[in-house]
Amino acid sequence: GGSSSSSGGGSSSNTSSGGHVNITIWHGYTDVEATAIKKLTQEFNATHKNITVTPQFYGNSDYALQKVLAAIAGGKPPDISYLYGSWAANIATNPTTVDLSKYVKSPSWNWTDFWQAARNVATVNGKIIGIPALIDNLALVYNKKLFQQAGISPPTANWTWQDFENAALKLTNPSKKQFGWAYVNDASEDTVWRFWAMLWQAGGSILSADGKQAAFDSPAGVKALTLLQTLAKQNAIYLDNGSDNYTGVFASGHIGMLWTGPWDLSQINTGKVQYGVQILPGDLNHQTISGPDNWVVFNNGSARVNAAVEFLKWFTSPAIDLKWATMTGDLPIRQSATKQAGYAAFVKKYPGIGVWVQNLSNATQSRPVTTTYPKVSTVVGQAVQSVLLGKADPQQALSNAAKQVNGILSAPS
Amino acid sequence: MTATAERLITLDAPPAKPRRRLPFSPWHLVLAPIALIMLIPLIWMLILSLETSPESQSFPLVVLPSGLHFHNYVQTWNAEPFGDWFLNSALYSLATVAGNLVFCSLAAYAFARLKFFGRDVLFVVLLATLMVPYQVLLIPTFLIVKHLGMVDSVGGLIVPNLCSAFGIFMLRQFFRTLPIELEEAARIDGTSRLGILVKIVLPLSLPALATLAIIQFMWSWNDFLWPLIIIDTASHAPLQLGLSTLQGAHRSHVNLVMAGTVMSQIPMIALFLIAQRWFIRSIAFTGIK
Amino acid sequence: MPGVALNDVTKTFPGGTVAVDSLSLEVDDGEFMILVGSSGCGKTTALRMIAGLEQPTAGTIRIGERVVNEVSARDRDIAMVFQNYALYPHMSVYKNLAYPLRQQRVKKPEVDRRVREVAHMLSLEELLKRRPAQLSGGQRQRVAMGRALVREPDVFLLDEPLSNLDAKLRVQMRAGLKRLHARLGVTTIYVTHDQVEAMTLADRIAVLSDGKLQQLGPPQEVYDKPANVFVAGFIGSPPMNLLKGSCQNGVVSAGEFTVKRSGVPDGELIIGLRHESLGPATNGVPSLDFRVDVVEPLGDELIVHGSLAADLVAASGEDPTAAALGADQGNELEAVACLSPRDRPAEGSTIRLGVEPEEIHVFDAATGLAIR
Amino acid sequence: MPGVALNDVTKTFPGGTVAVDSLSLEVDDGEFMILVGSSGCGKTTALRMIAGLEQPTAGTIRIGERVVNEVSARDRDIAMVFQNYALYPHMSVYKNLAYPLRQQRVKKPEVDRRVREVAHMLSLEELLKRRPAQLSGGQRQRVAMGRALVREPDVFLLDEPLSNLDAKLRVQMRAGLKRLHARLGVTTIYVTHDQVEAMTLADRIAVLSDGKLQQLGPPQEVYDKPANVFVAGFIGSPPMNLLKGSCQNGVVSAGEFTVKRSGVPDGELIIGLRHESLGPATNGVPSLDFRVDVVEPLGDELIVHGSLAADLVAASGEDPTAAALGADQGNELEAVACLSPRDRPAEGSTIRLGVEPEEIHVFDAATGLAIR
Amino acid sequence: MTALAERSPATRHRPPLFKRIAGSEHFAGWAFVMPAVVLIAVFMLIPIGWSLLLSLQANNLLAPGHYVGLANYKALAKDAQFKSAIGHTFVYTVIFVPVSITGALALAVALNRKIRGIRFYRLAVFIPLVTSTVATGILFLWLLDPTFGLVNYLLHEVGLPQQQFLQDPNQALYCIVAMTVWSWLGFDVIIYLAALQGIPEDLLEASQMDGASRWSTFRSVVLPLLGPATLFLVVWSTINALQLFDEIYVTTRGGPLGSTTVIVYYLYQQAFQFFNAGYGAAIAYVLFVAVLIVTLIQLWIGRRRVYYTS
Ligand SMILES: Nc1ncnc2c1ncn2[C@@H]1O[C@H](COP(=O)(O)OP(=O)(O)OP(=O)(O)O)[C@@H](O)[C@H]1O
Ligand SMILES: Nc1ncnc2c1ncn2[C@@H]1O[C@H](COP(=O)(O)OP(=O)(O)OP(=O)(O)O)[C@@H](O)[C@H]1O
Ligand SMILES: [Mg+2]
Ligand SMILES: [Mg+2]
Repeated sequence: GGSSSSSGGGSSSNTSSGGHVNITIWHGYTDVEATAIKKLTQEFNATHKNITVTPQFYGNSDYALQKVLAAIAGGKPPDISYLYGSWAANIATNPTTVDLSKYVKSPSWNWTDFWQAARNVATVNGKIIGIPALIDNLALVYNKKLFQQAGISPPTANWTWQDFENAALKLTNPSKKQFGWAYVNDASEDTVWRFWAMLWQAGGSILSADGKQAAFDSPAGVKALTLLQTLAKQNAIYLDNGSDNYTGVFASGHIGMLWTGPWDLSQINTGKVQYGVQILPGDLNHQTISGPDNWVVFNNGSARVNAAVEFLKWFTSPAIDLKWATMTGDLPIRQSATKQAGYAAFVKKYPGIGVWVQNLSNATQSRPVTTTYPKVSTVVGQAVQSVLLGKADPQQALSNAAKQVNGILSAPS
Repeated sequence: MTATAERLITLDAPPAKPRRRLPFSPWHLVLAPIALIMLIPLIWMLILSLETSPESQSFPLVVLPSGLHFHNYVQTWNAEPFGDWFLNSALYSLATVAGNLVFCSLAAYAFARLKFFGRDVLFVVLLATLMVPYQVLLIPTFLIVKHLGMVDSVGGLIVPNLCSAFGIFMLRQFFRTLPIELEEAARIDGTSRLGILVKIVLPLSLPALATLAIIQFMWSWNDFLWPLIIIDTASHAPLQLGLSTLQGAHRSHVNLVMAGTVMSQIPMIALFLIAQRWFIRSIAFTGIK
Repeated sequence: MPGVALNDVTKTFPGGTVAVDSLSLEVDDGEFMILVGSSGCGKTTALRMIAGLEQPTAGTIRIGERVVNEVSARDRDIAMVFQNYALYPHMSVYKNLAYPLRQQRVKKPEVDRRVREVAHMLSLEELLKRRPAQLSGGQRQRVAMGRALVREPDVFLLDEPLSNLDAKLRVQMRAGLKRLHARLGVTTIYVTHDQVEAMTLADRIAVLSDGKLQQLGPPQEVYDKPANVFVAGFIGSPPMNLLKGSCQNGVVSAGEFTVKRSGVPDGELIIGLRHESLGPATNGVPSLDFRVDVVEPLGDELIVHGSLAADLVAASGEDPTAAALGADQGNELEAVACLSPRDRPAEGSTIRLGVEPEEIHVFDAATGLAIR
Repeated sequence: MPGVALNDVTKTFPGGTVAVDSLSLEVDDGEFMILVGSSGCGKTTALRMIAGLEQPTAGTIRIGERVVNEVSARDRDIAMVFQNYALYPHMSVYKNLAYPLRQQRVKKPEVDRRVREVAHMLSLEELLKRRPAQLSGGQRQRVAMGRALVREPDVFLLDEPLSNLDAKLRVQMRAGLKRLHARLGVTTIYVTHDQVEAMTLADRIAVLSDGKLQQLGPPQEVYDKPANVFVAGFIGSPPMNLLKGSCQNGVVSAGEFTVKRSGVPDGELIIGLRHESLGPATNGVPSLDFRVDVVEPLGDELIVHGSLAADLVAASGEDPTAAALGADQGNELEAVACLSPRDRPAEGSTIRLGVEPEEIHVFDAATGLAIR
Repeated sequence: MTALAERSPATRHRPPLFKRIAGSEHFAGWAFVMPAVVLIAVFMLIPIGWSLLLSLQANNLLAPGHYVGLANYKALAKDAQFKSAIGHTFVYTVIFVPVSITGALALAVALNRKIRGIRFYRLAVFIPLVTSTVATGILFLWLLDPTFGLVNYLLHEVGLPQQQFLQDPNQALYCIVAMTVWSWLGFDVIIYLAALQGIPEDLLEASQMDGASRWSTFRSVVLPLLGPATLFLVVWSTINALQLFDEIYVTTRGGPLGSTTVIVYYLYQQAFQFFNAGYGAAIAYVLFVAVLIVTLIQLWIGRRRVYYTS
């Protein structure tokens, strides 16, 4: 076909003869995931004669957003696009974003089978604006050998913060450039969400119930941040500058423990270190945090919307979901995937992944899905960073951040 | 015999060198360390590109790879559709280089030598287009290209980049250093303004044109964002965009990426080496008192 | 072939320098006009205005019947030799010479023929493949000339085209130019500082000073009958000796030197004596004492420098008419005579030099104008 | 003040042009040496090698006692006027003139004094604030000269420094140069095409042709006793008339022209007659017929062109010794005589010209060398 | 001044109007610039106008925007973060521009000679320029890593204290300066190399004859004649420095603690992280005006200081 007919999704012609529909799906997958999406769309196209799905790579950095915004502004959005969860609230404001509520309500979708955290992020003000595309969460990854050397027994599911702190300090050895823990210290969402997990574990919450006030400057917040402060002061934390070097450092045996997700497995699993996976240590509880992303459908006419929904339904069906997970190492987005026959093979293929899947049930809370959240995150990220760099006290940092957040929340949008 | 003289004259070394105490020019003592510092990225990329995937991902860097894994290059070269990417990049780069050389020369000459109504204001207006951050221009530019029906085509890459205020400004500055007498002589000899530009000004500006060509080539060749915005189909992508599909957010094969990057730098390095001959004084500005 | 006419042309440069001042000059069809004048008097500027490289501040320039003020240089069909050559540094000598022809879409073989012809005339055959940077100064100048001569334009403008050539070549070039002019009959305006060139080539000479025309006429006339003190002092080398004098009742005198002259009003005068008019005094001609300071042998003649028994004045270039009255302080004035080597005087001696009465020039001291 | 000595210096340019060929030349302390020679004969190249801007291909150059081949130009303490001026285009005239002094860390007031002094000498006072581009050709040349003269270096190198000046200025400059040289006594090497300049300024003249030294000596000697046919044909303007002749038993003859001359071996000869030696034939002197073609009035004298009743030869620059035998095809040869305006002959007439026997030059036809 | 005087033509006896227009410099000038003007107008000026309108809106580029007048600009005036972004940008520019240009000039002069291997040296200087910003970012994050970086390793070897570099709010901006100077040096160098080819050799010779030292020749002859190139580089580097973004994006992302949040990075945050595209456009416009003023001042100074041949 010509160059433009296969692009972005055009407005009209693709529904042409015989009710055949061409749709495009934009993704940022590379490597195994890229192979997987190619394979699975081919499989879909083969089994669905009147729909052709074309996957297109749209970048894998934040720049991808600009491509999507351009496409939307140009009136030619893709039919389906992979979009980060943090964008969901803003994406919802776009008139061409399809409200999928009426589709997923159908029992055949079994909507509640998607993990809670994923459903939360797909829902903006009661409207369902996306189908979960990815779910992950944080668990504790540790270097077995370093634990052994330090004479510490491996972490358990009942580990407390105190256990964690002790272990981290023991694993630290500046002369060997060895750190107990790693923390992403770029003040981005990477910095913030690990803090949220701790906040929740200590019983705190991000915002007040009505969403109009900051609530993280609670004793729980201070407690969480104090843990970071203590470890940072003792040089027990490898402060990652945001380039995700921590996986490499861990893989070369310089870090005792990571709080990370399944996406890092392939980097860690280079054969040089023996690693174990455990759920996060806890304070009041062992909550974790999940960062789900969505497949968003844009309206290019009902025929294409229908086709897009049909594809997503197929693509996120339990069987295909597990297939995807097995091919890529991503976590299954449906709870029922764990009950399928192939699940064991999946867990076996990716050592440790089972912990993350189970840990999803600890991901009970979500970050607020609001348009102001990115700003809130930035403010909190700086607060955390200032403590990690020893520039501020936890209380002081959080109070200051809360003040700013309150300003953000009260500003007219 | 005289033909050889013409070529050799440029190599005639300046006379009266001071007595040498070193077996080599002392400039090497200055230039060699600088060169080393400047070569760090190339060395670094070469090392990474020859490592195994885990080696290349380890941190701190594995400086001595376990072996020279040249198959990284083969593997990258075979990545689908590497050939298309390369071709698209070549097309994009060469076309924008040609466009800039032509359009910028024309405009720069007018700004440098012709007095026309509104010249200075127009010049500042053109310069002003360099002053708006590209972040706010991407989307409207996309809209225009879409309007012209050039989305997802190499043409859409090329056309907005055919001429830049950068090139105009740079060439204007260079043109204004040329001896005006030569242009006057050419006018007397019956040359049109365009003829003067083509036959007198441009041949005397080869270093500047080579510079513009190198820089524009480099920009187009390394361009990532604009292709990302307007290209949808993999086979229409230029090299940098194509290579980015190898470079996942989390699971990247740094070795393959670096192999690709090294390969993608080869044309730029080649062009630079070719253009070098224009950085040796090729025309002595004599014949004018 | 069209002539060239300047009508009251003035050129004022930004900054206020008046390079050419109300210059009116008609060069006839096919005439060989030579412009002379002191350094910086506006010769080049005048040529550049005719060529269209400089816009006159006032006045009109005509080529043939056409007013060309608004006509661009390339449409005037003028060939010019630039004072500073302006050779194309990136082209070989051959290409430099071929360039004007190629611009006129002359066919390659014809170009080749004419380039070789002009290269032969200028003794450049051996150098055709060189670049300007590989040439000597004189060779460059010849290329510059060749680039003009290779064409057959309406007008030739030549700005000191032979200044860097040796005497022999210059003679040869002069002959070549003369032949060329005879053959093509192209209106030519030629700037030179070489008086021999001016005298031998010109149909008419225009003497400029300070942007203003001083005299216009055939060379011998200008030499024999300088219109004013400036021309008298400028034309001829060494320049005319100018003496402070006066006239009383038809007798013109300067110191001991006296001569009867009718038609000269009483009053202050300047008396001009050419060096070659001065010779060993013979009976009956006006004469005066000459103290010999320096004798310069020139091979074929002797230039004798010294002082005359009268007050010398200088024709200053600054204000050609009036300034003749003030002596130039910086360079002490000296008189010059030209003697045959056979008459060589001793340095320090005083000799008596005489002059034929009809070879004595007389100028009004106030206006500087010649009195005839 | 140190002298300059070139010892067997050769410069071959890439491409094979031999610009200077085994040149040996000693310029004494404080001497004023003038280099003359045809265009492209290597004068500028020789100066540039002395200056250190060009490395000799072979031979040594000495300044004073020091061999300077390896000394960089800036350490040679030489001031140079470039044939193409090479003024700093971005500096005012004042700054151009001050530049060499500022380089020597001369104090500002002293710089100012000397700049104004040299500007006065060169009549540049009014132009000090201008940039070179705003000057006329002659003004630029004077700035170029000023930039050299403002210093007091070990050696002055001046490459045709007066070529673009009018006759009057040239006389003035010459006088200034002479005074300066007398005052400072700086060794000076001066290139010129102006024979008057060469004759009046030089202590000695070096005549070059094709990169080779032809003759070296005081000006009058070179004029009176040219060492070979090239020099004879080159020095003097118009050049010496050269006739094909022969000698038989002590009688030198060319056509009807005969003269007794002892010490001349039998064989082919070239006979040289200077134009000023030729005059209306008087009794007893050797004489010959002259057919007058053209009479050129030069103001003070007449140049008469025509043909002699003998075969003329040309002293070609290409091969100065031997080529004298072949006539120059391109420019028909003509003889030149110089007469007083009073003796003006009619064009087309034939006159009889005589010459004093001692003013006849004789050269060996094979080697071109003078026979005395 | 020259322009003024030469523009006044003699007025009488004009050729026909058509010829006058077609042959005039006005016509030729516009004809020459027309292709460039059209291209730049279509692909630059229209987008710039579009974003001017955007700056008057509340718009997230997703929902239809609405006009809010100058509200974005008013908010900017009170935005403390914007002010600190201006401060960072200013500091960066004031260091980057002179350092990179003088460094490049020195290097270009060193590279403008005929010695063995000079092509290799030139190529070496060119290498950082062709290295993509992303790769440069990754490289520097490694070189400057406080724990595992090469630089700290070298400091350690020579007994100097370890530094935090990009992780220290007091050092990060200077590290960015160093990194950008390093990676852009080649650009300035090739411009200067090209410009050096245009300096007439006889002037250098004349300067030698005048007894000038190498330094003096450089200062008094070479440097002034490089004026046009220098003016170009100053203007261009300033325009770019004031719009610094890519290098920040691939390394510090504005941190630590906002210490490298420069204006355009802040713009990016607002437009594409916080979805305040209208506000981002307003930032772009404030920056635009500032850059324009700075550029005009530079051009104005250049007009008086820089020597051209015409
Ligand atoms: N760079 C060069 N490459 C090749 N040949 C050269 C070069 N420079 C000069 N020449 C040749 O060397 C010869 C001597 O040149 P030079 O400039 O010394 O002559 P010159 O005596 O100064 O002549 P002129 O009186 O014309 O200035 C000439 O034939 C010239 O063509
Ligand atoms: N661009 C300019 N700006 C200002 N003054 C100028 C400019 N060009 C020339 N002049 C001045 O105008 C006058 C005439 O200059 P022009 O070049 O016509 O003189 P010229 O007669 O050719 O002298 P020369 O014999 O020295 O070449 C000079 O005094 C010169 O200084
Ligand atoms: Mg002139
Ligand atoms: Mg010369």
